[in-house]
Amino acid sequence: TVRVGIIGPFSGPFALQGKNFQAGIEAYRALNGKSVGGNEVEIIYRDLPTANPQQARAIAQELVVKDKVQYLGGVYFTPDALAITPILTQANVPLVIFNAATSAIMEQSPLVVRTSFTLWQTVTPLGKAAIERGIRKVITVVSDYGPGVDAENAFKKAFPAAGGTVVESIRMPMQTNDFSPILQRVKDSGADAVFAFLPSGPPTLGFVKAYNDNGLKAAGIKFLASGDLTQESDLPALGDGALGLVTSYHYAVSHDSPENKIFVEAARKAIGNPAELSFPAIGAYDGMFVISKMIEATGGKQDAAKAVEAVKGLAWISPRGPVSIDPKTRHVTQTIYLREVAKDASGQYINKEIESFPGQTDPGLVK
Amino acid sequence: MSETRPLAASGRRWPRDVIGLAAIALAGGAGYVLFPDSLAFLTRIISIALLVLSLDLLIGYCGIATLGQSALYGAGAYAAGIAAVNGLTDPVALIAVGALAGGVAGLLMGAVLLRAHGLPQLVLSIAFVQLFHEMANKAASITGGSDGLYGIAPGPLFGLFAFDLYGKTAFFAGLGLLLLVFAALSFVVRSPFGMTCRGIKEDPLRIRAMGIGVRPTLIKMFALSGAVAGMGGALGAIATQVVGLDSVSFELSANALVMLVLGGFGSLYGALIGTVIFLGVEHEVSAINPFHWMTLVGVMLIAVVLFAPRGLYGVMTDAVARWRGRP
Amino acid sequence: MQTVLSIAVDAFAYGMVLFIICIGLSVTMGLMQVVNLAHGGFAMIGGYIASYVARDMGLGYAAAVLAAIIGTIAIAIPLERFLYRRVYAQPQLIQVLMTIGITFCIIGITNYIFGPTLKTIPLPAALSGPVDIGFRTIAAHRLFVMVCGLAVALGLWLLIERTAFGIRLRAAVDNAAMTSALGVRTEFVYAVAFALAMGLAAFGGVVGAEFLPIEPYYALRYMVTFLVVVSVGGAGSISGALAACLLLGAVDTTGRYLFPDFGNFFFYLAVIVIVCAFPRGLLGREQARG
Amino acid sequence: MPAASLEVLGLSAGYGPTVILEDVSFSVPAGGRLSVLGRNGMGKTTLLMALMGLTKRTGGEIRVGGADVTAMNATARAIAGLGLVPQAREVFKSLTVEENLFVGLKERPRSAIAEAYAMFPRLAERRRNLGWQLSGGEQQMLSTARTILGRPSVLLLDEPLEGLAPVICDELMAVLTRLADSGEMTILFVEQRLDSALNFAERVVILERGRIAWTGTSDTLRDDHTLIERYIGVGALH
Amino acid sequence: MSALFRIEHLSKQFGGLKVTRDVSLDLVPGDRVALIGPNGAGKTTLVNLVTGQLRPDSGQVFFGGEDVTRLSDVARVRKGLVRTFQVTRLFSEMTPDEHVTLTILQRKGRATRILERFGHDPAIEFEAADILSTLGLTEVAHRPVAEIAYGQQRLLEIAIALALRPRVLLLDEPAAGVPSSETPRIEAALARLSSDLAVLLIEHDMDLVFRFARKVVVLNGGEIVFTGAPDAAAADPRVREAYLGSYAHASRVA
Ligand SMILES: Nc1ncnc2c1ncn2[C@@H]1O[C@H](COP(=O)(O)OP(=O)(O)OP(=O)(O)O)[C@@H](O)[C@H]1O
Ligand SMILES: Nc1ncnc2c1ncn2[C@@H]1O[C@H](COP(=O)(O)OP(=O)(O)OP(=O)(O)O)[C@@H](O)[C@H]1O
Ligand SMILES: [Mg+2]
Ligand SMILES: [Mg+2]
Repeated sequence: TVRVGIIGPFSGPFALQGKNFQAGIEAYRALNGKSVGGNEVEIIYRDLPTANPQQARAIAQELVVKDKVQYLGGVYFTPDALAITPILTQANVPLVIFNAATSAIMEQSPLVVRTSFTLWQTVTPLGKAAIERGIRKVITVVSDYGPGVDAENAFKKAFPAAGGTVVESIRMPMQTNDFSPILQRVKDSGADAVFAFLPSGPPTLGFVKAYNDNGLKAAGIKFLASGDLTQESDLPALGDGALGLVTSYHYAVSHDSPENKIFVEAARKAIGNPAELSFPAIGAYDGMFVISKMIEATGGKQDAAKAVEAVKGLAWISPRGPVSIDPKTRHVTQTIYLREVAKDASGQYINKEIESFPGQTDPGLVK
Repeated sequence: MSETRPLAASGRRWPRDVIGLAAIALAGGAGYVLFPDSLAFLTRIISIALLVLSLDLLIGYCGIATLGQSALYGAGAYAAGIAAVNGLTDPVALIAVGALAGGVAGLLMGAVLLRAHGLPQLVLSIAFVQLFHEMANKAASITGGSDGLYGIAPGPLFGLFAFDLYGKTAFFAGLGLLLLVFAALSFVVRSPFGMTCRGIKEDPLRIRAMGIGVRPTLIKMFALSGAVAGMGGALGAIATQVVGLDSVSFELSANALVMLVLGGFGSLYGALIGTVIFLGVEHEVSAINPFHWMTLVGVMLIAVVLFAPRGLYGVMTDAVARWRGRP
Repeated sequence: MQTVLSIAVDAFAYGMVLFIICIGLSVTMGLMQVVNLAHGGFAMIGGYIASYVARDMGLGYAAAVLAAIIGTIAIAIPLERFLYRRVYAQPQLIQVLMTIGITFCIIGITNYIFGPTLKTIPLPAALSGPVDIGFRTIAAHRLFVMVCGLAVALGLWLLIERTAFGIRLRAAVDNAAMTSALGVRTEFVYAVAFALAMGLAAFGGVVGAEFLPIEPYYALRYMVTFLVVVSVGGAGSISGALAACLLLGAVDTTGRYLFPDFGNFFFYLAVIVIVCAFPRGLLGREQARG
Repeated sequence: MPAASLEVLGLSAGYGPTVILEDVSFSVPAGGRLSVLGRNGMGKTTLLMALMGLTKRTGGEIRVGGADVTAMNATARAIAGLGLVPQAREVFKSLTVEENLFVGLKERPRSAIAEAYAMFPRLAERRRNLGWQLSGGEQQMLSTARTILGRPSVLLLDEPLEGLAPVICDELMAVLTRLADSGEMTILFVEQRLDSALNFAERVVILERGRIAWTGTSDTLRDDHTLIERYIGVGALH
Repeated sequence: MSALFRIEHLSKQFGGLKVTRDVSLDLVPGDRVALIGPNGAGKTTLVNLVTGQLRPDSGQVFFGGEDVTRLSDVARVRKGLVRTFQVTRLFSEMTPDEHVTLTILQRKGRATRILERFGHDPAIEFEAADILSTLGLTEVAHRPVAEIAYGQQRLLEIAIALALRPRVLLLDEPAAGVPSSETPRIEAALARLSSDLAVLLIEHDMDLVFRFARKVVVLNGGEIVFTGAPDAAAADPRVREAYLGSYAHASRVA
């Protein structure tokens, strides 16, 4: 048997995302079987509720030394990934990242592969798309932490490059409960649109509410964001207030393709409550695919370098669309979609894809 | 909390101290033998234990309400981390840097916290740690912000033992540090200074009427506590090679408090026991059921309050006393 | 001028939300001297009940609020009887330990039963949507919260300061043994006060759900905010809590409007300045003499 | 409530594992006055606390007006007619004088508070002040008045004269004598000042290391100097 | 002899209540003064003002010729201005021996040393034992204060004050709660105090007052209404009416 250690937030404030990791993995195993090339694959889940590099290090070390895993996967937060990378070479174990989205992680170890996205990657196409929609002046509002800063920087590079101006940039503290003053300021700034990034979860609700309540929507100020803000599991709570929000992202649960139908059905079964399915599941699903390919290539033997080598350049049709592993950066190259929140035929809120930007690599690494 | 035994029972205490230290060393050794594959975890316990000990100095010995102790831990961690990134690689020097930074942060925190008592003081401590957190987040160019400070590569300990995957070096370095600190603190809490602090805890006005200045004494304790916490943080930074914002967070402070109360405050052993039990249980239970372990930890905390209100160390001493009392 | 007015309105609204969510904690922590860190947990339970009643059962908002209050109290009473009662006289740190334990359990159980997604409480038409108040628009719901906050503040103040129950409660907190020796049924007084506090928690959780959305981690996520606000107000003082909420709400809102990048710096600096200036909390009273 | 008799049979009590009081028995008839004497630390306070239900009883029986109150907690005993003025005063520090008195009222109407002010006019002047602000003697007055307001049928007083000015002592003793004589209260009086204790009560109980060492009339004790020297100390009486 | 200690025009009010009104007083070495007055007259407040627990609204306090009005309470204690508390303030978990030892350490400037063992200095041990035996506390010297009777705690308050070797000693009802049979112990302890020490005693136990004091100061409503010899105080009709009442001993003295 080959053991795979999965580290993710299975409890605590990000339990939903961890649950999606699990759903993605279980969906993969339900559809493709629990063994690869005659090697049974065993998954060991370990909980890491919040960003905590010390704990991440301890868990990773234990998985490697005690549980003898040949592969590490998962990891929701960047610092946790950074705490794990230093041990990979000596442990002879590859790390397949299902989420942690800072570009720089890939540079820390040659044994890291990533199947999720970076904010540079998802946000960059939004610059051009905004111009195409007649938007000239934008104010950016992001949560003040790593991913937020990445999103801001990506937009500030892409939008002017396409011919627009960023009139103002606001970074708001992570623990902001009342967004009314911030959106009032956005309104006062005179921009045509606001570009926003908030981590998925409870605060997005208040933000979108304040967007409506402070009359920005009525005043015709457009709302652009990275797809984190409208993850599918938050949409029912956001309700009608979210209709018409424009986001760019690598995956929508409603993506229309036969591969995705199969995936969504399996993943929904795995997660239990269909409303909880969201983007981390796809990173996990494709991550499992990559790990399977690695196991296949090494015949179940522990050889991290060979395993990583085997997936460089690997291309396949994922439920999110065509993807490949960039041989140079080991980060996933994929299509980024422009979406708008809408209601589908059955009255469910979805991210409706309206435009696609294929073959996006991570611009964050070629800065 | 009151133990009916006089505090500094006169007579010679050092045999007890030696036994205590030996017990800790033995427990450390047992940890090494029994869980050779979890050394990184054991090192984390030691690092946090230093934080909890430092918290005990303030809460258990001086009655200072604080939920901001991780500001001191984080100061040590970041100072050591930044020094390491900038080329200081000797682990012993890094620990010293951590202690120094923690001590300075402790002085600062003391200056702020001693302006109030009780609940308002608790709030000051929260505000203090939150400000530290914000600063670490804002100063991303030197601290790495929310992505964490990485690229810490400590050199070999004493130039001989390199830090490795198995975490052996880090573990033994940590254990040695813990023993040193523990020995020093056992001495300190029974010095006149320690006695004065206990007096302050109970009635500062009385201490003043005895002619002893309360503020200077407490500030001293803050610096000491900061140094201990800072060493814990530095140890964590060296062992993990990454420093995250979590090391200056309210959550870490609150967890440390829970561990301390769990073990029993006002006793150095209580601090250690609380840390080991809490982290150990959390680690084991969350490995068994990564999805719903929180409820079990919650139940454990409630059970401790109901059945061992003086903390686990209190239960142990009671049991020993009863056993001794039996003819 | 417009800006100032606009900020003032936001500040007042946010202050009232803080007040309505925290006031129950001010009762337990300030008056009963129980550091009830599980306060958020009870507010959250109220939110879940309301969400269930309003969304899944389709009953009205008023029914949801009522059900939330009654349901939360029903859950709280056995907890008071078997858990809280044991720690009333214990040191505060022991109370911290137990109530954190309770919080963990509440989080774990709700996560298990309801799952980790956000739950909403649909508002009636009269409360949803923006209202134009001349110089800007504001959510109707915010106006509702302001009114609720003022009503609760007044009612509670009268109860605590002016009624026999209030006096007996304060006496019991001051010195339980002596109070019972004077013939007051302290256990009963405590139970009623606790139920009251939990009812307020539930009410705050429901009414404030538009700001602090209901999800399992609610119980811990806002703990710091609650603790800070209540303590800045001063132990057990209703008017102190109100003042603290309004003041901190104003600082927070102004900071976020004018210097959003440094919003939290202002908030916590203000907390430090206020506490240093009023070491017993805004309206806390001196408690000892030489 | 009119005065009730108090009977104590073989009472033992203590703190935690330590037993302080052992096998204490005595009785006071309704409207009677009994002084409890004894050196420091002999268990007088412990006795009163045990009667009130505030220290752990380890054995024995307590009857008030013939009814067994042994199984009751402090609240129930207070309702059954016991009232204690504790040695440490125990005023509610965060309540005003008036609120302190209110708590002692039991079910009586609020207007009854005036009785307390009549007893100690000083309290009326301080009615809006908080408990902690009061001077030592004022706290003593408040504590005594608060308990008396509840009209206990058996009043337990633990050194109520401590810290009071001599004039006030006189007045308080007069009030207490009147209450007992009019049959309103049975009074158990613990006092360090031998002359006050003897002048007040007709009978005396002396405690020695938690046991009753002597009991008899005040007059007997007053005249028996060897007894006084043995149990209370030299120079106790002038 | 020049005044060791002098209060000039001290005033203090709480809210609208004037608790101390223009009080002036001085003490010379060897003075034995009793401060008496009805409950709430402002005696304890005066002590608090003098020792620095409270700040006066106006007026000054001089000690050894130096104006100490702005000094902190701690600094005043170190200069030798020492008080006891009307309500005992002790550390319930510590033993009497530890209380006294700590106090002596402070006097020697060693109370906050980290690199020293507590209670390992024979000289200090000896001195502590001596003070405790003076007050009859030897038997309970090694029991936590929580377990000793209230009267003994009162005595320990005095023991602590003595361990500070005061130059001016302010005793706030030291005998309250101490049985009359034990007051001789307090008197004996006071009698042993060196004669260049000034003592101000607040007491409601008139026997003790009249045996101890060589001068009586009567405070009423925050004002000094009488200063003079004990006999004269006992005979003064105003003092009798406002304070002494039917006090039997007074008539005997008078
Ligand atoms: N909380 C306690 N724990 C243990 N022992 C105690 C406690 N309180 C009192 N004692 C002990 O009980 C004994 C009796 O104390 P008590 O207070 O009843 O004496 P007392 O006669 O009232 O003395 P006093 O005249 O000083 O008031 C003393 O020896 C004392 O040490
Ligand atoms: N902080 C305060 N606020 C309001 N009033 C106060 C305060 N402190 C003292 N008082 C009042 O001042 C008066 C004097 O108090 P003080 O304690 O000095 O009296 P005292 O002479 O020591 O009386 P006793 O003999 O009863 O101890 C009292 O009436 C008291 O209520
Ligand atoms: Mg007594
Ligand atoms: Mg006084």
